[in-house]
Amino acid sequence: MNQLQVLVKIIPQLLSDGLALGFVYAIVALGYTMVYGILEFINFAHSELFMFGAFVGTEVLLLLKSAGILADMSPTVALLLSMLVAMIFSGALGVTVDRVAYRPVRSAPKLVPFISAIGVSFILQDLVRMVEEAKNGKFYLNAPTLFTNRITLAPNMVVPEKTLYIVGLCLLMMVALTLFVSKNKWGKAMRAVAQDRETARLMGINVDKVIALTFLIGAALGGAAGTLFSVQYGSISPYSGFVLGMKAFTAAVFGGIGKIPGAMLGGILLGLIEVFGASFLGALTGGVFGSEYKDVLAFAILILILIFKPSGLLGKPVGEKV
Amino acid sequence: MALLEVKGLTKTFGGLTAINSVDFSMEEHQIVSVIGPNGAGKTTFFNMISGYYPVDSGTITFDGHSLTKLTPEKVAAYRIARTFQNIRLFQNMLVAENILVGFYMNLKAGIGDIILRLPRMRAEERAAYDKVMELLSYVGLAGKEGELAKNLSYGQQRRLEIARALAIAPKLLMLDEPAAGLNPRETEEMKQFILRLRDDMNTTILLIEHDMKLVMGLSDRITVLNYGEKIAEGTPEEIRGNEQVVRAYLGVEEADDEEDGGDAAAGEVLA
Amino acid sequence: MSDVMLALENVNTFYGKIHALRDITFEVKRGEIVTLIGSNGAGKSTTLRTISSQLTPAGGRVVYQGGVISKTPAHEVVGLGIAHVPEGRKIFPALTVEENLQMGAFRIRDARRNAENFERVYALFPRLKERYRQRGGTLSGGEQQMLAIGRALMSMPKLLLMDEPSMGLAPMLVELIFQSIVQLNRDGITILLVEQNAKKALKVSHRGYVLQTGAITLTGTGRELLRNDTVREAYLG
Amino acid sequence: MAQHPLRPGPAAFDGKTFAVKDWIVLGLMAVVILAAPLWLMADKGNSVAFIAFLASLLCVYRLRVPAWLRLLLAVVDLAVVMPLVGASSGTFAHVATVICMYGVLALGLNIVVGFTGLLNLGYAAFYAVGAYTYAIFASTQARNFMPFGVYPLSGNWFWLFLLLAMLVSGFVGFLLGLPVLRLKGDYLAVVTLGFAEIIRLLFNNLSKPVNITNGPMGITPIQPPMIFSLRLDKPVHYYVIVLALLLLTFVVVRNLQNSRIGRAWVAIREDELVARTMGVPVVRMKLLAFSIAAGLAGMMGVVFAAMQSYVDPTSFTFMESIVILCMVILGGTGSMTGVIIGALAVIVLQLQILKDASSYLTSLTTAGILNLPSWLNPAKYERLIFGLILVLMCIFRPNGLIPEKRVLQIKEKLGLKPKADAGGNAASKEG
Amino acid sequence: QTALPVIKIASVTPLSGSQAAMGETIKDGIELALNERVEEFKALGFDLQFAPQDDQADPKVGVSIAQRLIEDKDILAIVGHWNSGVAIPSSEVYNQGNLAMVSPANTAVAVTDRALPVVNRICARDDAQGPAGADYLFSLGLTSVFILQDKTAYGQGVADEFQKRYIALGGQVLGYEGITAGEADYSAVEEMIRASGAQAVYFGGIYPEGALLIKQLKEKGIEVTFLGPDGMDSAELVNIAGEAVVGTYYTSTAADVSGTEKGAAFAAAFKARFGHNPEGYAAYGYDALNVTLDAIKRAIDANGGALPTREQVVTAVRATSGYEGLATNVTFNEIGDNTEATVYVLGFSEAAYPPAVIKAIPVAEYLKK
Ligand SMILES: Nc1ncnc2c1ncn2[C@@H]1O[C@H](COP(=O)(O)OP(=O)(O)OP(=O)(O)O)[C@@H](O)[C@H]1O
Ligand SMILES: Nc1ncnc2c1ncn2[C@@H]1O[C@H](COP(=O)(O)OP(=O)(O)OP(=O)(O)O)[C@@H](O)[C@H]1O
Ligand SMILES: [Mg+2]
Ligand SMILES: [Mg+2]
Repeated sequence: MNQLQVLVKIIPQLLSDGLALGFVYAIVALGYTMVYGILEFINFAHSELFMFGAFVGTEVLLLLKSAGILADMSPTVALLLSMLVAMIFSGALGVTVDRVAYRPVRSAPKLVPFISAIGVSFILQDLVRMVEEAKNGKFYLNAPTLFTNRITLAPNMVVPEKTLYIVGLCLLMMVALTLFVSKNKWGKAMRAVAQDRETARLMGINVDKVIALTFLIGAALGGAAGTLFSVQYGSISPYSGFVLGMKAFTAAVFGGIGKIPGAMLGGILLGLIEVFGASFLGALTGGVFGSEYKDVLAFAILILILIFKPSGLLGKPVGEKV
Repeated sequence: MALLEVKGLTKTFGGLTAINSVDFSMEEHQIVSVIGPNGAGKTTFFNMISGYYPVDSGTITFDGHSLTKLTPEKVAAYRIARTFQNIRLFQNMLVAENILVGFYMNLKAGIGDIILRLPRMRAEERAAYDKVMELLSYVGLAGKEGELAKNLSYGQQRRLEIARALAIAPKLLMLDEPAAGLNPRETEEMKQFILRLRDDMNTTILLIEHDMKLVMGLSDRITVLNYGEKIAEGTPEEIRGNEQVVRAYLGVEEADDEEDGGDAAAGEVLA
Repeated sequence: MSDVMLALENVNTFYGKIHALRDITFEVKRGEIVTLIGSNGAGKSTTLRTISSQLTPAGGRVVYQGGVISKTPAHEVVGLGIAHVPEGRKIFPALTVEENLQMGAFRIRDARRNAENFERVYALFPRLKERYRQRGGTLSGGEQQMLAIGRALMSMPKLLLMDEPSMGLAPMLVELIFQSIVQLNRDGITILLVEQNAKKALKVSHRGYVLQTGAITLTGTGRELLRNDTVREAYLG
Repeated sequence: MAQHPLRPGPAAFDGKTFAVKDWIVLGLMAVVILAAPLWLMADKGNSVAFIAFLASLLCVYRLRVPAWLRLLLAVVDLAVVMPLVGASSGTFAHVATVICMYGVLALGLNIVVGFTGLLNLGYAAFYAVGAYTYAIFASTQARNFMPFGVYPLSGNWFWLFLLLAMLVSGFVGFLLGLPVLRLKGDYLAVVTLGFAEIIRLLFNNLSKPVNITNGPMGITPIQPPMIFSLRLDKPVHYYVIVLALLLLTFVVVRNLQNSRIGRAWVAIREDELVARTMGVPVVRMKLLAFSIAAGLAGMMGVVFAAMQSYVDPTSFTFMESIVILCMVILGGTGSMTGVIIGALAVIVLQLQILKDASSYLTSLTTAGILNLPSWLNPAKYERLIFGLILVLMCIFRPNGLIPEKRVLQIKEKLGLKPKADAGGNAASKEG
Repeated sequence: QTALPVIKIASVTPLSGSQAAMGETIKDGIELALNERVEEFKALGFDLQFAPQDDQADPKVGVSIAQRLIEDKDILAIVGHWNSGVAIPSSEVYNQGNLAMVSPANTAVAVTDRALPVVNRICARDDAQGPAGADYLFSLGLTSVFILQDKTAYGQGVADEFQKRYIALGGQVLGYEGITAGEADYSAVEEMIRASGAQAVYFGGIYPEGALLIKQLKEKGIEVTFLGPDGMDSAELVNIAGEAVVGTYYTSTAADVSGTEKGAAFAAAFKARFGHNPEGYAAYGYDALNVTLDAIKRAIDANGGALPTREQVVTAVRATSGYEGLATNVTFNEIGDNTEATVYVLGFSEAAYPPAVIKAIPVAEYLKK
């Protein structure tokens, strides 16, 4: 049978897998985009906030398990509970990181916060590792299984229940965030601070508070995504944030950095491109390029899109008026 | 032949017509002013000549060459220089370096000369440096060459911007509100300066300004824009008497000259 | 409470090593219009920035309504009723006209008041109303200046600091601005004005101060200064 | 401004007069400058002495004495003391070599990031291109696809490949630059990141259908440089080669910086639109910056391949680009001496100080003096400490170790006397 | 107490970064073995010391460390590395310094094929382990396979050797794809496996990705027989994959260590010292160190009880023959490969580590090509 024909059969399945991955990217990308939108700097440590959230969320689940409650609990409640705790911890960590490592360098040259963030990223990775190792003797965690059902959505499309939860929860968070930023005056204040911090102060805006709020939200979302990630894929290590962070950041740029809907679109597209690219590259190129080229494909598409739309999919070119 | 010739120039932003089929021309060695209410399209007019905005329709011809489709660097190559309404300096470069950037086109050293620092290149640099010092003292910034541009006060920055524009040895110099932020005395100095400039540098000057003293005092001709359209054109006297211009822009001249030069010691001298 | 609204006492301000203000002492009384004049680089803008707490004085203090505000963070100074129309307009370029105005009203929680303020600003500058959805950065210079003034008014200030409000405005609008300054003052706003158009400014001012290389050299009523030879020679042209 | 009789050294003293305190500082520096090299010569394996020696180089740089004297001291230290030490201590020669290599890389990246203001997160890609260019031909790898020629090429080709790889990498930089240079700010950063990943993945995957790069297995062994039949494969040999390349690079980049090209770069960084209005051909200048930087990285890639005798894609990851960027920013974006010091600081920290410290702690543990549980094993926290130092440096030296300081180079270069301020514009009277 | 002459052995493995877990367990194994023999060496008149190093899985760092090590005169041998990519350039430096290296874990053929006198390894080469896996799969009657590998030197090396043999045996390779290590979503290749209809999956790579693949394949309901190389040999495989691990296999040069008496004692001592159970590579580390120390001891003897030179140690290590170890017996051939290594096939019948040994295949036959 023709290889392509075989692959066509699995398209629905790939679609659901790609979406699940894409939504995780999207939520993490939101954290990058929010901080970028306001401070114009790449919060390199955001992937570590994600990772931290994953650890906290997983630890909560493990705690429930070892206390023997998990089995009697509705898995939805357990998931929501662990997510909530993870969001609180990650959010708090995000604010702390901002206070300790970014605020002091806010008036420094543009790239300095970026380097500071790299430093924070190293520190967080090894700190989490140290704590986990001291606690468990090893530094990676495996999440307990929460959902076991598999739901048939369509022929050839059997989706694990947890994937549905992930997609649903991610959607919910995105909608909430979009509403917050567009309807609330704090949302506008974020944009004002982004453009001109000095003048924002003259308007009576407490710039540090606005920035802290941004970190709180971004990091909390990262923490939530971490928990979902850990539940979906089953295991997490202090170093899992890095690759995912790089992808999510790419997704944020893809969509138009600083734009919240852009980050979502970028994340989802990237997830789909990766999954479809990995499956179809081999067949389409007669085996010359296989799934190991999926990232090449993703980055190539990114570069092409940026060449033709230099401010990302949803970004508007900001024409200069002199 | 006119040095700068603009025909039917039009630019719209969304629903707004910022420049509406404007015809304009000026001769060499003239000083021409463009005036008009806020938002009339004056800066937009400059921006189109300098190649910042693509032209929607119409043509721009300079010295026989079409500028209509050119990018800013190509426009600069025809020796058209400008300043900006909101000052734009290279903030973190020194005052002298700001001007040296303006010399870019005048310097001929190739990359080989530069890497090897050949005598040819050194001589050129020395000449450039002398020219910088000359320009700086010309605009009254002598001694400031080693300061960072951002540390100058507003008025000093304006003058530096003009000096930088002069560095490209412009045939046409476009000044967007050069007297904004200057006090009347300084404005008067600026007026003298611009007049001198035309003769010393042998250049042609196109000026946007809201200060009528300045405009009336030095313009050969004046063009008035309102809502993107040219509503009047002529010598200062003609413009001053143009009813439409008075209504749209100048307003009724204030009966303001009542000062009687009273006693000088009225102020309490503190220091 | 005395009738002195704002007092600077021996204020010294630095930019790094540059000593921009030297022992500045002056006061603004409640209900006054006071003008600062001085040539380029004299330190006028620096003075206003020090008052609105964008800069912290290295010596001396700024007293506002009896309280020292030299170390109060800038965003809280606004809450005390001081609004600053900054030099160079400082519009938020990517926000619309309306959003820029909303930012000015950031600390006003009363929605009805806010609506009134919008009306007042729009009445003062109808152009802003026409353009309320345009992005601030694409406005013309003069339109931006209107927006900057309107934005400051949105915070319902008791003390308004204006840094060259007439800069870049067409002659008719300049007239309008000075008329509005008088009007605002009649409505109860105390105004500290920095202007290059010294003649017009001093004419509407109760008092004025002359600043020279960071120090105050002359003071008097608006009328007195207008007649002062030094002032006429140096600033009135 | 009161002029000091001695040359005003960069940022050494800000005071206007030479006070007693300054004489003391000068004295201390002199002692360090003289003592440290002697100490290191006497005890060639002592790593404290090595660090003191590096510190003495900094003192030389900061010393407020005539330029020729500083130059002389630096030449003696770098070209006499260091090779002598390196000949007996490969470790120090190796560390010094790595410092110089990253010095060149940092100088290159600084052209793009520091001068021109374009964020490049994929600099390691060009380094990789250079490394593979040499590796493929100086090993048996080329036999897989080259129809002619005898491979491996001998180490005598090394010298030609320095140039060749520079051209190849420069050209790759140029190609990348063509479409993407109209991107603004961080969009460019992401494209360069993506491009570097593509390059790395290609090197990792191009073992099929034709085996060009040998994929993840990497290429080995690679010929070391040779002069006639003399193999230059000792650490000290590499040190001398790389030191020469660093000096050469420094002079070339400095000359570029002090020219219309260098000024155009900075103008683009400051305000691109205005630069164009001044007639600066922005696209050409950006491409030039990109290509020169890429070329320098390519050249270093050749040295790297020869020195390691092994290249594989894991040496050219995103992290590698980031580390070079750290050097540039920590050293002082835009400042040439700064970025070299940045390279020195990062490398000495990573390869020398952290390693020494953790071996010391480990030896305490094994000797039973210190009892650390496994999760506190010091070797595990080198990265953590490195991260901590990054953050602290950012906070306490936000402008870098040696911040960019714009001085009127043109005046210095022309040997013009600083003009005495005619007292016209008062600004220098201190209060 | 007069100072005894020092003999230092260094371990070089990644202790930080994402591969630290593997590096750590090897280091622990080495450390344990070394500690057991400190007294023995003291009796011989030497102060035996341990110098663990972190190569961060980075070739550059590896070379720098190598440079440091060859200059520390007390170091007589090193045990390491984890990544072949680090071992190869580093060993060039050891060779310059005549420093013997015994590798517990580098399987790439190029490690010993360069025939450096200092380089030895106790584990099996890719071209032994891969073919052994192929032989076994084929013997199960599984004639179609889908090959995955993680695009590292290790994964690709062993997967390619597997493929060669499998095709030679007449098996059908229905797909060959690379995955990215460090990611968590492998659904695309899993769906391809489903679509290909292969009976078995061979994964060239290590357990973090392997375990996820096993788990996700099961969750997706894709029924295939899973086989991997010794990179899968870790208790974590079971922790991550859970019940899904039942029915999967891996090949390894180490048998179930805890089965033997010696092994049980090792496991207990390990647990007591480090607080957690040893994993496959810990035993390799343990054996590698003992091979090294035995050789040094012989060198001391040959040297009349005095401190041997590095050259003597290099010769002595290479002469190792008939060593009987915990995980493997060791006899080095002329290029430093272990001719006595055995490849075991292990299979999970329940979700518990270690799995049972199903078959033992001596590597000797693969080594003579
Ligand atoms: N990029 C743009 N997008 C939308 N509208 C624009 C843009 N640029 C200019 N405009 C509008 O076009 C009109 C003309 O602007 P322009 O800056 O040319 O005015 P101007 O005559 O220079 O006024 P001023 O004297 O106040 O500087 C203004 O109403 C302005 O808001
Ligand atoms: N950010 C700054 N950094 C360093 N020096 C500055 C800075 N801003 C202003 N200065 C210096 O401080 C002095 C006072 O500047 P200021 O802006 O207050 O002058 P001004 O009176 O407002 O002048 P203008 O009429 O030109 O606006 C000037 O000499 C100026 O060079
Ligand atoms: Mg204008
Ligand atoms: Mg000012």
